[in-house]
Amino acid sequence: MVEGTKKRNRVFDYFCEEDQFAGGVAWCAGCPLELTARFVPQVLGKNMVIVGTPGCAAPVLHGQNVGAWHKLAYMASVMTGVPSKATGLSRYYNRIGQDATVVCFTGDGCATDVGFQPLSGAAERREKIIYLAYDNEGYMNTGNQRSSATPLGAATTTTPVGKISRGKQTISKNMPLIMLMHRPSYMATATLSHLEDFAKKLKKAQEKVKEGFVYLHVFSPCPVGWRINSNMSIEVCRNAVRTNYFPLWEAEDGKPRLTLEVANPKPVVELTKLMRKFSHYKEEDMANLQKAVDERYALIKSLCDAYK
Amino acid sequence: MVEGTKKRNRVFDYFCEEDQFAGGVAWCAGCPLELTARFVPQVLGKNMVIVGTPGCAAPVLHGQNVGAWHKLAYMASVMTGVPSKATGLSRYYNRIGQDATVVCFTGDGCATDVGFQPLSGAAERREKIIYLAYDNEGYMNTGNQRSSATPLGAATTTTPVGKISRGKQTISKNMPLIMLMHRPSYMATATLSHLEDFAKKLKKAQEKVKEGFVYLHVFSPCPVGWRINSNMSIEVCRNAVRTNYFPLWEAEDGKPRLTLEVANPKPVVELTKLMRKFSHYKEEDMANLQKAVDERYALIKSLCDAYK
Amino acid sequence: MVIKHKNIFKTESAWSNADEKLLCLDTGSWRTERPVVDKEKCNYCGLCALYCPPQCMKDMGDHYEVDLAYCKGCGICATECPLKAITMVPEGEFADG
Amino acid sequence: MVIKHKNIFKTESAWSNADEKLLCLDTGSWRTERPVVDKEKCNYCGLCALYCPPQCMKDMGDHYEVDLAYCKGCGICATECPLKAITMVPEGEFADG
Amino acid sequence: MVSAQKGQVRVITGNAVGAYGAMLCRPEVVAAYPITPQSEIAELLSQFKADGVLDGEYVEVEGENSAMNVVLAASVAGARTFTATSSYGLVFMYDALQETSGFRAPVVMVNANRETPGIHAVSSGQQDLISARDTGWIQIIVENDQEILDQIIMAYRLAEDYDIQLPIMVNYDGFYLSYLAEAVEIPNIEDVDAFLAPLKQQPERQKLVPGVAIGCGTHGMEMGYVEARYKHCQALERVKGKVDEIDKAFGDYFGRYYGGQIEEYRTDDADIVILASGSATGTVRTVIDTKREQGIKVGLIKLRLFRPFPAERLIGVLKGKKAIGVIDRSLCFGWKYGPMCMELRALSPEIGPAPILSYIDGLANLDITVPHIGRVIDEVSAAAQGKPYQEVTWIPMEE
Amino acid sequence: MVSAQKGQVRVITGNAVGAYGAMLCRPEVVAAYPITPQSEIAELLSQFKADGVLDGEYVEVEGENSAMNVVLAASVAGARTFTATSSYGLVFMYDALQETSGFRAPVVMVNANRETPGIHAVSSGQQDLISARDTGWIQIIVENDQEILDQIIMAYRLAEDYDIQLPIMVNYDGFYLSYLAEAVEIPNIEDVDAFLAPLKQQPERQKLVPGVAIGCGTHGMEMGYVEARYKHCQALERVKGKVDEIDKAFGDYFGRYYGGQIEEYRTDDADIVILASGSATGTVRTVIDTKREQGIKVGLIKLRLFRPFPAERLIGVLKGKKAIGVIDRSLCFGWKYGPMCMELRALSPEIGPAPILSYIDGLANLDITVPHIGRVIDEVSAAAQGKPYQEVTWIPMEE
Amino acid sequence: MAARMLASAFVLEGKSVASFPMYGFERRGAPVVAFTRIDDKPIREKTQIYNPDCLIVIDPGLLTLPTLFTGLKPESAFILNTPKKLTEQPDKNLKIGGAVNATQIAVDEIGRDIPNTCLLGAFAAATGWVQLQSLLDCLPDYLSGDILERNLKSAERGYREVEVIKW
Amino acid sequence: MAARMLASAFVLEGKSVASFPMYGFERRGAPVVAFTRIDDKPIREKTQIYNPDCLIVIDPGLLTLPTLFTGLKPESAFILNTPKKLTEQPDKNLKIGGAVNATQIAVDEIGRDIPNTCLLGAFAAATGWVQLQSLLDCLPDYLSGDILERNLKSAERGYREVEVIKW
Ligand SMILES: Cc1ncc(C[n+]2csc(CCOP(=O)(O)OP(=O)(O)O)c2C)c(N)n1
Ligand SMILES: Cc1ncc(C[n+]2csc(CCOP(=O)(O)OP(=O)(O)O)c2C)c(N)n1
Ligand code: SF4
Ligand code: SF4
Ligand code: SF4
Ligand code: SF4
Ligand code: SF4
Ligand code: SF4
Ligand SMILES: [Mg+2]
Ligand SMILES: [Mg+2]
Repeated sequence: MVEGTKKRNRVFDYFCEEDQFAGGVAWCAGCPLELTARFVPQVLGKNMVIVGTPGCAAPVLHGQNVGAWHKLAYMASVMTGVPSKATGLSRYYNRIGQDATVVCFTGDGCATDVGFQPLSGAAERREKIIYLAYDNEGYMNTGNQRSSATPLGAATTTTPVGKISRGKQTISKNMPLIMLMHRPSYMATATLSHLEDFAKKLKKAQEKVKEGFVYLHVFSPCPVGWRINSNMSIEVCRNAVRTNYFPLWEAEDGKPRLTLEVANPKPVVELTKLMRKFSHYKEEDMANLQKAVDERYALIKSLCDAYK
Repeated sequence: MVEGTKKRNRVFDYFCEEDQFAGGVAWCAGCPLELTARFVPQVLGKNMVIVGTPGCAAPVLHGQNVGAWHKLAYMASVMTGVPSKATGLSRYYNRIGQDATVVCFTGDGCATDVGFQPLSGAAERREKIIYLAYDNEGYMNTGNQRSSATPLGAATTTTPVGKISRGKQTISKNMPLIMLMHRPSYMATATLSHLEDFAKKLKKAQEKVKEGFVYLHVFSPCPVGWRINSNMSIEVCRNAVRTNYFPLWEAEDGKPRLTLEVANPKPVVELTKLMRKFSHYKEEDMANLQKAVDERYALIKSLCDAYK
Repeated sequence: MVIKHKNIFKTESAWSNADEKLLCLDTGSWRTERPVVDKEKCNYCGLCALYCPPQCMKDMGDHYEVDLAYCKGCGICATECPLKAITMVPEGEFADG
Repeated sequence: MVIKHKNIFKTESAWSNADEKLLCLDTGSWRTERPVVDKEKCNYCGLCALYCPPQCMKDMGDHYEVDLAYCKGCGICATECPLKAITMVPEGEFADG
Repeated sequence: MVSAQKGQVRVITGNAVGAYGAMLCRPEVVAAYPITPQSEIAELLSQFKADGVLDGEYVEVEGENSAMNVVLAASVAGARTFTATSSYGLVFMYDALQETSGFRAPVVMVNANRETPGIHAVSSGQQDLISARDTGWIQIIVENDQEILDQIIMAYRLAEDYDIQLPIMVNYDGFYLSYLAEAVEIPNIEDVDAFLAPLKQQPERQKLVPGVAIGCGTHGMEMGYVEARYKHCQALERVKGKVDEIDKAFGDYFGRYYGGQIEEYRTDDADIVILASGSATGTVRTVIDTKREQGIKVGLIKLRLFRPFPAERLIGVLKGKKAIGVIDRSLCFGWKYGPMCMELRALSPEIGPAPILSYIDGLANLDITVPHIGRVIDEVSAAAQGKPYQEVTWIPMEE
Repeated sequence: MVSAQKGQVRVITGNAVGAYGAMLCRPEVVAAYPITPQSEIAELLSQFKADGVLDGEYVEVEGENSAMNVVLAASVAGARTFTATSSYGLVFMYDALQETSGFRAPVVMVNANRETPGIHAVSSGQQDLISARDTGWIQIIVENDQEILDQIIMAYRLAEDYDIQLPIMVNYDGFYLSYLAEAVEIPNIEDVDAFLAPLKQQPERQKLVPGVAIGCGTHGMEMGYVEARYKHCQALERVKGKVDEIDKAFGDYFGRYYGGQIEEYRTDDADIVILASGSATGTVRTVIDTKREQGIKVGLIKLRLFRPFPAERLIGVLKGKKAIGVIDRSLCFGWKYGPMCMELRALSPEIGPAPILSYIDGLANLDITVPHIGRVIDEVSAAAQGKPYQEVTWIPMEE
Repeated sequence: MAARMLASAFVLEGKSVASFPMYGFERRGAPVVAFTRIDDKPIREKTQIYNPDCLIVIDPGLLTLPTLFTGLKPESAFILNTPKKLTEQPDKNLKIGGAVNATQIAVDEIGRDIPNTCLLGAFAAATGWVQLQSLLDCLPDYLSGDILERNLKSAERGYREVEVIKW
Repeated sequence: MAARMLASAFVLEGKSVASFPMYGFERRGAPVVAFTRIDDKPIREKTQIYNPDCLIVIDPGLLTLPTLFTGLKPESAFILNTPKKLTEQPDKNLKIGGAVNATQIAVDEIGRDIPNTCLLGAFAAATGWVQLQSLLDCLPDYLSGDILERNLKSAERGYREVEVIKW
């Protein structure tokens, strides 16, 4: 074949750095978290300093004794301290003129639950840090327990399906909109099926973080916990977007804008059928979930419309 | 004069209980917090259980040794534990069929800062508790330091006006909208100039808390810290509403609605001139604050419109 | 060990108890000005009473009067009275009254 | 006290150091299926490489090939290849290859 | 009530035992947040709840600090409560821990011991329980799965005793007992009810009741504060005797005795004694048997009660012994000795001049092995004979 | 550098002194959250920042847990840092405190002592510092305003010493020193620079630098973990000598000496010794002078260093004394004795058989008065003469 | 604050001082007591003062406090803010009395009821323990601008207008 | 889990047991080791087993681990999941060897690569230390329904198909 006829995907153009990780690391086969972790530094570059915490990212981000699984500067933290540590780093680096992109890299559990308060505080102070929450809708590293990001009715090990109870009782915390109301300098949702969209948002994040706080919410299904076939995890991301379960949008200085408007959104069952965490769902449960999804989409849509 | 010609204000009709406090308590003269504290139980009744915390409310809500300043059941808490304690109480009272209205009564500092995480958590779990935050825009009990609710440019003892710095650098955390995005069963803003509006909202809160979480955000200026003449504090509340600095709205099941739409909003200077916490303001500072107020009002307005 | 201390609390931990008389401060002494209601002007709307932070306006059936034991002299009642029926008068003027 | 332990860390607290060789797992052994790229079908779009979680697709200039040392066999590349140029083949078939 | 019926024997992990133990006591409000190595407890209790086996409220809190606040308040309102945590979780609820004991709330908590976050690690060690020694809680350490279950039941009887009214932390070595499956006899719930029934015959403790004008957590002003603290300390003193009593009552009913504050093994005629706690004590016993065969008169004190520190019983056993070895699975920062050793030394004036040797071992998932204990006994025995000895030994650093 | 120039004398509160002390050391990142009785420090530092007097970053955090995390991380990146808190704040940052020492971050913190939240109170007491004794921090307690200032300066020299690399908590009695205005000599900043200059001649500690591949807070696996903890403990051991050295260097330069780990008063020929700490020690000295006139040979040890516990120096002074009285302004839950007394007893094997009398006093804003101390000295003196004595006395409960 | 100003004045005269307030629990309403120790030697005690040499009462309402004079040393001084006269000896341990209408003077000079500096002036006059000038010299450490000027005046008037009685 | 099933089977036969896993740090990839102690008397040690009587290897890849056989007691047993045959004695302390293609059997019977129950059957057959029936009897404590049935079969096949060698 002739070289000229082949054209590589545009996403490659966003890369400014090589993969910073060891080839073999402990993330499960097919896990989008692994893709996220390897993708972000390729776009943001080597001057990243990551602040991380217990969670599925930790076994790879944390070193083990002197050994490391990656080549980025890294600070480990308890779950309660991530954005505050990032604040300390970023304030000092800025002060001494050290070029650095300080990135908090945590799961939804840390972001929405036990580490939410300092996140909200750092946003209010407009700290020059990027907070990236990868959302696998639960505490995966400790064995698939519910988090505030777990959706209505989902079965987890702490919201099990049992004789008198059927999964989580409450809707998930609407973290992206809660963060929007903090009016960060920039924020966006992203997922792994839409890599160019994700890359663009990362670049924008790196620019806007010079002015203040940036929040990125990355939908990152967990093949093991959600019981998805490992080859289908990107498809799950895609269907989350296509069903408006996870709309793609961004907001500069508090003004939200859909970055992808889905023409004919599919019913949410197109998403849920790809996994078994909803397999106990009855029709009524599905209707409830669809309603929650619709309501939430309507809300973000109306906000985007208001700012058009 | 003849009795018949005199008509008492309708607000009295909302009272179901006498004032529950001692006549002389330690709140400063003219403080709307005192009015709030005395007003709420008159509307909600004696089955209130208050969970309170250090802050200006505490010297009166907390007892001193065996002595008490009021007749309500009360539990004292560290600032980090208020809604969680309320959760424990409400779960147990509900379980044993004990009639109770569990009310968290805290300042903005506790609600938006050091006690925000458990508040967010309780909202996500839809606990059957009312969280009332009285917002005096700072840590008043410890001496007028900034909180996340302190507005842009305001002078406090930790955001002082000095040779190279002029008050708080960031806008206040938009707590009402952040809580709206938690989709509580009911939420509302209220203030002391509009007592009937406040009373109605309290009654609604008491109904809706049977379904789930309720959040009330009460604008409560601090005459001492803001340097307002003590007789003007109700007028400050009124002007906060009239300038759209503090719009009055409510939301049942996540659907916001203005309970008072101000016909011709006054410029925010009509509010700020009543106090000295903005006395260092230059014209430009005032323009910035006006902008922040306008933006924030536009946001809530457009949300209300979307749900009309 | 000779414990001379007499127990304050009946309970093991520190509980307050409002069954007894409430604690109360002499907040009347904070006042530098005193609200004086003009019965004639007053139309018994009750706004002064509603807005009074210490809720120390007494309902007299056809008008309101201040409870001087607690009134802190903030002046809100006077400011809020729609009929301007309340005047704030310096305490000095009542010195020996 | 006879300390026989040889220091692991050069620093006072526990610091990792990526200047040395990175830690690495034999994730290739996790595989039960192996992606096989059909060079002919492949149009070098790179999507398989982009989507591959361990980023173990090697750029061969005009097509991609998997690095078997790390490929976990998840099958994403095969599912995502727009040209269906990748097939997942059970490892058993390569047993002694 | 003479003795309990035989329960069901199952091979389950220490965590599962923890969940069963809690469930059998019918807690009315449970709140827990998952953390390795405790998560299984939270999960099992959720499952019990989902299946209707656990009738109490289960609150899926957003963090440990809230977990403790939930159970604290429910307890103050009158509920029987339960929670479980470990390490990072325990230290994140530190302020709430202090409040809970200050409120005199009889909360029962399981803590699966793990190293604390000073240095990040997911491994066993007792540093977390040491970190909480100043919270005013009762702290008990158990050795095996059956003891986890039995101790949880005893914990309610102790915590809710009118003369005590204090929270209890039941500790077991995380990773070891958490995941260790043993055959455990699970008593019938009716027998547990019967064992806890005496609590109902006591005066009612103060409870927060809406509509009734009382306030909990009033400001303790000067002597009010001192009084409340004094009562707290007195209650802790009373705990010691109660632990022994309840152990006796439990044993009489269920047939299993644990010795109360401390469990002694071959101490009677011992010249030297090893003080240890938790899952390592079984191995110590084995080695003691071997050493006894070699003629070394050695015994074991298994420290079950760490807070309050069982001073009197320790003195009773140790007075006149020739040498003592203390094995700590944790550190006492700022002291050379391990924490249990440091505290034991505070009893020296009463115990007498026997040399006390401090051993640090079993940190960060490392085993306290048979050879390690053999070494300890040999050295302590040499010290007893007046030979020079090393005061403090970090066993893993010398290997 | 022979000696510093005379500084400016001002009558300011202990809190203000804390703020000045910090500012003089030019911290690069400061984070603090207000709390009674510390708030004035946060306020003054904000004002210094607003006026350009303080050139560092000032982070207005949303809670104490974040305050500690901010300074911890900044310190790991290489910054000189400062924070201040008290009681409720200190216990709310407990997990972060443990991390900070585990990371070996040389953070300097002021803690204005206050009772802890067990029972709600806004009053003085040392319970908070006791609650943090297991965090792995260095803890120093000072007596008066001048010492606050001087100790903060010495704290940086100690914390950032290459052989130490540990965080330090400088404690002073809240409400007492917080609000006590005394005449304080504020040194010239250039002299402070000069005093801290030796730190620059040391090897650089490890710092987290972007673009350079290093990671802080790696998982310490098994022996890695043990090693890191061992080093931490060894560094704490080294602290003791360093504190004495730095005190000497400070005194030689600024003319004020504090005795290092402990300060002795008339102990040389003393038969009996009182051990106390903080603002109460001045009163003890006064009473000692009176009692000496009455012929009682009594001396004082002011405990300045509480973590690490200055075992060797205490033994040096106390060995052979006839009786010892320890005054604790806090409790050691689970023990009869106050915490400093309990720990001192752990040195009994070395100190010898002198009776040790424990006194609990000065809780919850209560004064430790001249008559109280007179009583203590009389009783300890009687015990020295072999008379029977009460082991533990809660002074306020007996009044 | 007044206590600190007084302390500063003594420092100017080469004394050692230590001054601190005890707050009641609630910040508002409850009386605040401040203690100041003055000595030629360094001051070691950091406790409340149980046996003062002098009592300055800013709020005349406190005169009804039963324990007000408890513990006074013999021959001590008493400075009172009052519009009235001090006629009888309120306590047998008092030797010097000083009465001044400090509230009035403060309202006149400062425009608000802040009688503190005025009372310090009265203290200097009545006791003679500190020079008025030292007091005036240290005020700029605490106040500035117009407020400073007004307080200087207020202190001076206190010094001049206090009515001193010896018992 | 397999270790616990085995322990349960011994309990049915009146033995004392204690079984626990040691996780490597990361949950995925690193080998997991589980220890089971069996005794007539109560088991006191709760440590790792340094001198086992039997080694069951589920992942044949681990055969390359240099320390695999370290500490084995003399005369001990070795059960291996392998498609191949066990010919030579891998370690001199081994007395009994059992080889079974448990992965294949599991895939056949259970449909997934979960060879654990099959290996337990093989263990029973090779060592004779526990009855097959005890094993089968305790499986319902851990599994139910269809999965249980399939595992029962798998265990039985392990028992039948294991190739036992005595060295
Ligand atoms: C204070 C504290 N509580 C609990 C834990 C235990 N823990 C470790 S990881 C984790 C779950 C994290 O969930 P998330 O942040 O969503 O990350 P994920 O594991 O899903 O990647 C938890 C609860 C902890 N490390 N610290
Ligand atoms: C953990 C903790 N940190 C700090 C404090 C000190 N503190 C007491 S009240 C208060 C301010 C409270 O502010 P807010 O909640 O707004 O109430 P306000 O005083 O304004 O009424 C603070 C910071 C505390 N009690 N606990
Ligand atoms: S458990 Fe889930 S989120 Fe975690 S690494 Fe595995 S697949 Fe990814
Ligand atoms: S300080 Fe402000 S908020 Fe607090 S009681 Fe006084 S006026 Fe009210
Ligand atoms: S507000 Fe005025 S008119 Fe109304 S009741 Fe009061 S005094 Fe009368
Ligand atoms: S002056 Fe203030 S306190 Fe007094 S009656 Fe009027 S409103 Fe009430
Ligand atoms: S995705 Fe398919 S077509 Fe594209 S590079 Fe990969 S193998 Fe070739
Ligand atoms: S199978 Fe998975 S891991 Fe292997 S190359 Fe394809 S995408 Fe990558
Ligand atoms: Mg997650
Ligand atoms: Mg406030």
